Amino acid sequence: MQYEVEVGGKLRQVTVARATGAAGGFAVSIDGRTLHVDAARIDTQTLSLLIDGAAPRVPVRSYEVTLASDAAGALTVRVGATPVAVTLNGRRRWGRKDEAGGGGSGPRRVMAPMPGKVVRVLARPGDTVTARQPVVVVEAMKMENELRAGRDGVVTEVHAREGLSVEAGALLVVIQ
Amino acid sequence: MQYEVEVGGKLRQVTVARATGAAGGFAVSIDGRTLHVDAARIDTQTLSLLIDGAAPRVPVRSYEVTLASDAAGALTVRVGATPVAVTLNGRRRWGRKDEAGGGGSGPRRVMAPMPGKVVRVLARPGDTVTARQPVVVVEAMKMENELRAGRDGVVTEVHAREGLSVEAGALLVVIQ
Amino acid sequence: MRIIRACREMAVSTVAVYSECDRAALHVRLADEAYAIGPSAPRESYLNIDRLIDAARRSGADAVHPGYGFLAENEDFAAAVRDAGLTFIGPTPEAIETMGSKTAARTAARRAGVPVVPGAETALSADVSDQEIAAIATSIGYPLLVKAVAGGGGKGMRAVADPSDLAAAVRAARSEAGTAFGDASVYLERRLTRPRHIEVQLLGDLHGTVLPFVERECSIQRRHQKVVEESPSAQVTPALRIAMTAAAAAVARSVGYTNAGTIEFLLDEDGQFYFLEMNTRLQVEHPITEMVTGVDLVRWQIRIARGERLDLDPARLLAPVGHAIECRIYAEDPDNGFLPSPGRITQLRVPGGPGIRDDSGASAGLDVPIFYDPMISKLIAWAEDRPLAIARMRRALSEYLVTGIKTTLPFFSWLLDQPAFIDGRFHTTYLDDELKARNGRPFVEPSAEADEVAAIGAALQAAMSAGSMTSGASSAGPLVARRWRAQARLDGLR
Amino acid sequence: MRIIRACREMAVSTVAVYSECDRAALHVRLADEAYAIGPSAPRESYLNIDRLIDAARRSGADAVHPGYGFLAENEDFAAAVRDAGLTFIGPTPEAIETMGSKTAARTAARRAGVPVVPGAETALSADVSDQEIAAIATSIGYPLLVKAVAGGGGKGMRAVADPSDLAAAVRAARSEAGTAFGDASVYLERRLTRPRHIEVQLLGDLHGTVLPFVERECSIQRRHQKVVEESPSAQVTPALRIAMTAAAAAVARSVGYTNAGTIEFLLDEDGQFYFLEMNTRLQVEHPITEMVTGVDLVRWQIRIARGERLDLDPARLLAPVGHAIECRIYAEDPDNGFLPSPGRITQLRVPGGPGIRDDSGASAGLDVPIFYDPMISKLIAWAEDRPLAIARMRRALSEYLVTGIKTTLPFFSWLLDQPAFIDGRFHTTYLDDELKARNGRPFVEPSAEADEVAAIGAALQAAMSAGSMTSGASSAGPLVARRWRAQARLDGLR
Repeated sequence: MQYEVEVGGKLRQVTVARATGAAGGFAVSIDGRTLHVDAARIDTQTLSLLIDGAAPRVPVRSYEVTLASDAAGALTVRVGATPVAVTLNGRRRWGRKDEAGGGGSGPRRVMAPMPGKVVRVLARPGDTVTARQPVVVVEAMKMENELRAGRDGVVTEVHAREGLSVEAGALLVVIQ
Repeated sequence: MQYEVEVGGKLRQVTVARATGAAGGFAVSIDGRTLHVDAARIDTQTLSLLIDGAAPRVPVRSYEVTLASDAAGALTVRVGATPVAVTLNGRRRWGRKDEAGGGGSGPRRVMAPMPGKVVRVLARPGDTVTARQPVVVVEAMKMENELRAGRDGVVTEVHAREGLSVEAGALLVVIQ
Repeated sequence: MRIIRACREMAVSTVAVYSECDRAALHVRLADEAYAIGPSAPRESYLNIDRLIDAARRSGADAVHPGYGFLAENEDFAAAVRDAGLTFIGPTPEAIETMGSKTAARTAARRAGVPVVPGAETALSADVSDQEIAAIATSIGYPLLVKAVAGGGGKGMRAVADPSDLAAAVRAARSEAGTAFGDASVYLERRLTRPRHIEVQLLGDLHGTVLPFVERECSIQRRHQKVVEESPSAQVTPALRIAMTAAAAAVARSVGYTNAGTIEFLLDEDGQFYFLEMNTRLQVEHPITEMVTGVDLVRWQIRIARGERLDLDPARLLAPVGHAIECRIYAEDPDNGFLPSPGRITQLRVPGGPGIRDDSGASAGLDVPIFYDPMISKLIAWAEDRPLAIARMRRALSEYLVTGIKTTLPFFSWLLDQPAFIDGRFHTTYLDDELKARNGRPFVEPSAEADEVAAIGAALQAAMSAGSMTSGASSAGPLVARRWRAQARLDGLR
Repeated sequence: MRIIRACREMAVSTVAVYSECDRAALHVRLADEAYAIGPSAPRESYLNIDRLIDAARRSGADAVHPGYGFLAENEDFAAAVRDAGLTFIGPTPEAIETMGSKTAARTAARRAGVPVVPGAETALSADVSDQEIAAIATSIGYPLLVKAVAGGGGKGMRAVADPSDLAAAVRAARSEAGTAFGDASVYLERRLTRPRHIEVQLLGDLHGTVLPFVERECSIQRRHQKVVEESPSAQVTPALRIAMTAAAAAVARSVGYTNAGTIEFLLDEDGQFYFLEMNTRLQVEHPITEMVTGVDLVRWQIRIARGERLDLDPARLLAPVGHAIECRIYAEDPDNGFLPSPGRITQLRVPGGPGIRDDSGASAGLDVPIFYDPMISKLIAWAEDRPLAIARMRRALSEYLVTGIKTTLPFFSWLLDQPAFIDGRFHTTYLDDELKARNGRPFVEPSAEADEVAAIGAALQAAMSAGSMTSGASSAGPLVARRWRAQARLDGLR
């Protein structure tokens, strides 16, 4: 099977084929290079990977990877302790483009991460914003929390109003 | 819903009805006595129960119960740290009688708990055996392990042969 | 949890109270009895004295441990417990009242001959005019802090460098203090430059004995909230330790303090220390003191409340064995301005092995509530010295696995690699300055290797799950999640 | 795991080897590199020296840590590692060879002036006749033990009370020793009545320094296998401690011993101690020594192998701080003759909090292999004294949750309540005698309360799951299991 995996802003082509022989053996080619990977399922979210450079003197590296998708459907792959954001657009169109970011550099939607009250709206439709620029301030747990733009772009929708009480996951701002 | 629960050799009648109001609230009657139980699901196997004697000065006891069925289908309910063997024969015939022991006092089948080699067979068809009496000796991990009868009864089948290599779960002896 | 564990070890049976959203919390599941005390909002449950007392009465409890937060420092609650004929496992209402008021506490400290941060001794009630306040401010000198008289934890606090900002800062502090503590009065205090936050743990019994413990270093703070604590402090010399602990004990004795409490000091760059405030309760960071002294503080809280005598060797409490560090792991997204990240913990693997202690209230399948301080774990590492303790904490952080929510674990991995932290060169604003300088730069910047492995892992997970798809699977959620569900049927419950 | 953790803390990268059935074990998942070395059967993997050396060469490793079992005490392996130009993290092949042979070790001990258990100094190779053996036996006196010269852990050992049983016992011991260690030779030893097993941990550097540690009490054994260890021993007086540790160090020095090792003694009822044997490796029970001395033994193994000098304060190693207890948690069914209970761990909740250390190799979703020692965790409790350590261990056991397999947790809960254990009145056969007397009586006898709650829980689980049944669910396994699967789709992966 072939997959398009977006990671670190780059789009990688990954092909996976079961290797003959060992139960968990796969021939994995990524951007042209082919590796032998032994994959053991630890649980529904966790795989243990042994990646063999398949060259003399190249060690067999061991990695534990854990995959989790958050409420918004964004995918995080933990490599050991390091979380890596990933979008998977395989033949069968993995993930939901509009939420998972598609070919862009970050999520288009700014959503309330927790229930709270909108205390300030810092962006108006048509504004040009840059990634990590604060666009809405929501108060929760007596702390004011700045919600930042997930990407560079232009604000197309603003659903937040000052004083508005919002639920977790409520759509506040859309950036194109 | 009504269930017949066999525990500690006794058969208990348990009726469960959703209580109006609180989300996790149930009216549970066991052998005639009715209790108010607040049940919160912790995960697929674990429930947190708050059992209210529903009488003045009777405390609300908190228990964490974990349910697990082993390979043979026998059910174990952990009440806190205490494992309790349980058979559940509800309206829809929970569990498989022949394996779970039905109305008897223990499993009828003596099975190999792990792969190994039969080194001694201590019971012949027709023998009368008492619960916990050794019936087969299996060697595994260089240790000899005695397999005991799960209940009083008469040996009806003996599938174990000395020197025989057996897989985990292999049926060795049946006691009626 | 910490308290239930101590009780179990003493064969004392435990009663928990819970609000709606804490129904599934570990303290409820592992207590012997549990009582609902109302909705999730603190004001209607954990801050509702009547409901708490009712629950205690209903259960026929003998004593009440107030925990770390909520009413732990509320004299009315302590009094209500006492009036209900129960034992309050903590100081007397009188002691809580005196030391709970920052201004009264400062007075007590000065009377005990302990230096306090220069500032106004009188609370500025709502009716004091801006002019009067400005005059007081000038007499103290800038930069200064506007602080709420009640409560703590940085709420109702504002820093003022320029006189023109004073009036606004006071207004802001008053309103914040009003909502947070129901008491809008504030006071002014000189702001020391680059001070360290050093605190001294105390135990006092009912027979007049007060014993201080080796200090805790709590200068690593974000927005005035402690995130990392250590004991001992790399900055405190034996001589300074003797001086600070003696001063702390003197203040506590002067108010007849009993049970567990902590005196907080600011230590300036010249090694001069000033009384800051007292916490009249057990603190979140108490485990590091337990690790380096071997004393079980919660056990002693209970023994003291029973009237037992403190028979600990005072010298031992001031001679730390090795070094301990605590990281407060929060359900926050460090790469998104430390926003709370509530949700359900799908997986939890807690580190173990030598020198590691995890005081966790979380468990897999648990929903992290959004109503309270979203701390999911206190991770403590002990080792023979500070460098080894840091190395051990790094190792433990690398083993810690939490999925389903974002946590501050990556932030701690970053912090423990900072030269300033490793060298012990920091002060109470070090972290805020650093974070500002980073301007939201992510704490984890995956290596090219990690990126490649992640891509391979994602593709393999998809490929391996594909086989086990069934038409019956729910159609909610993105496809990849559905595949894991399908897989769950096969693996999840074997 | 223990070793990987130490390496991580020292920033040493790690290479694991694994046999087929260990593919998913934690040590493989958390190492930096991992190499398959063959099928599950030890003889074809973990006992195959060539494959191990190949893996080490392939990885370009500098050093090899042999772990606790398998080839850890095999001089040929140590030599092969050395010949391959790698560092063996352990003693020299020569020391392993000398102390690995029980008879040679006894000779070494006697030369060092340390009393040994009365017995025959010569190994009885297969060709010695029954008559000769009977003669030797009479000279030693009954009751006696037939012991394999190689290996240990109770394998190839038989007790003989009556001369008429001798020949059979020797045959049995020889065949067992043959299969277990590939060396059928045995020897005879007097069997002391009700002795205690007391052992002394040692570290020796490459510069001639050998340091002994406070003793470990390992008398709680089942079929000659240690199940509970403590340090210090309730039975050992300071004077006896000095004598035993000095004797242990003398034996080690006499054979130029380096790195970590343990000298085992038998302590008879009159307080007389006898050299039993030496373990030329790190032992499973080493953590309790670490807990009461604060020394990281694995770290020192690596430092010693690097040629560093032991710069520890000898006095500190003999002055334990508090008391530590270790329980070896096995995947065995204590209520069914401690039969191995392999299978998949579906849930794992490890205890935490003050004084608790869990050195676990298990994790949820892991299959416990049936080929090796089925130990899933070493649970260690530390506290200020023995009664508190016992109370803390009880608390930890009550928090420990393992589902999917049977474990010895209920057995430990029972043991820690036995008056004989609490009073420290036990010896090496205490446990076997107790178990015999119980004749299979279950360790947990649920109270009427537990029975009732279990019934309610089972009914509620069924009732709550019923709602979420779907026609699409798999038809394998009993219905109740299917319902949980259905539930998994709803809860499992949120």
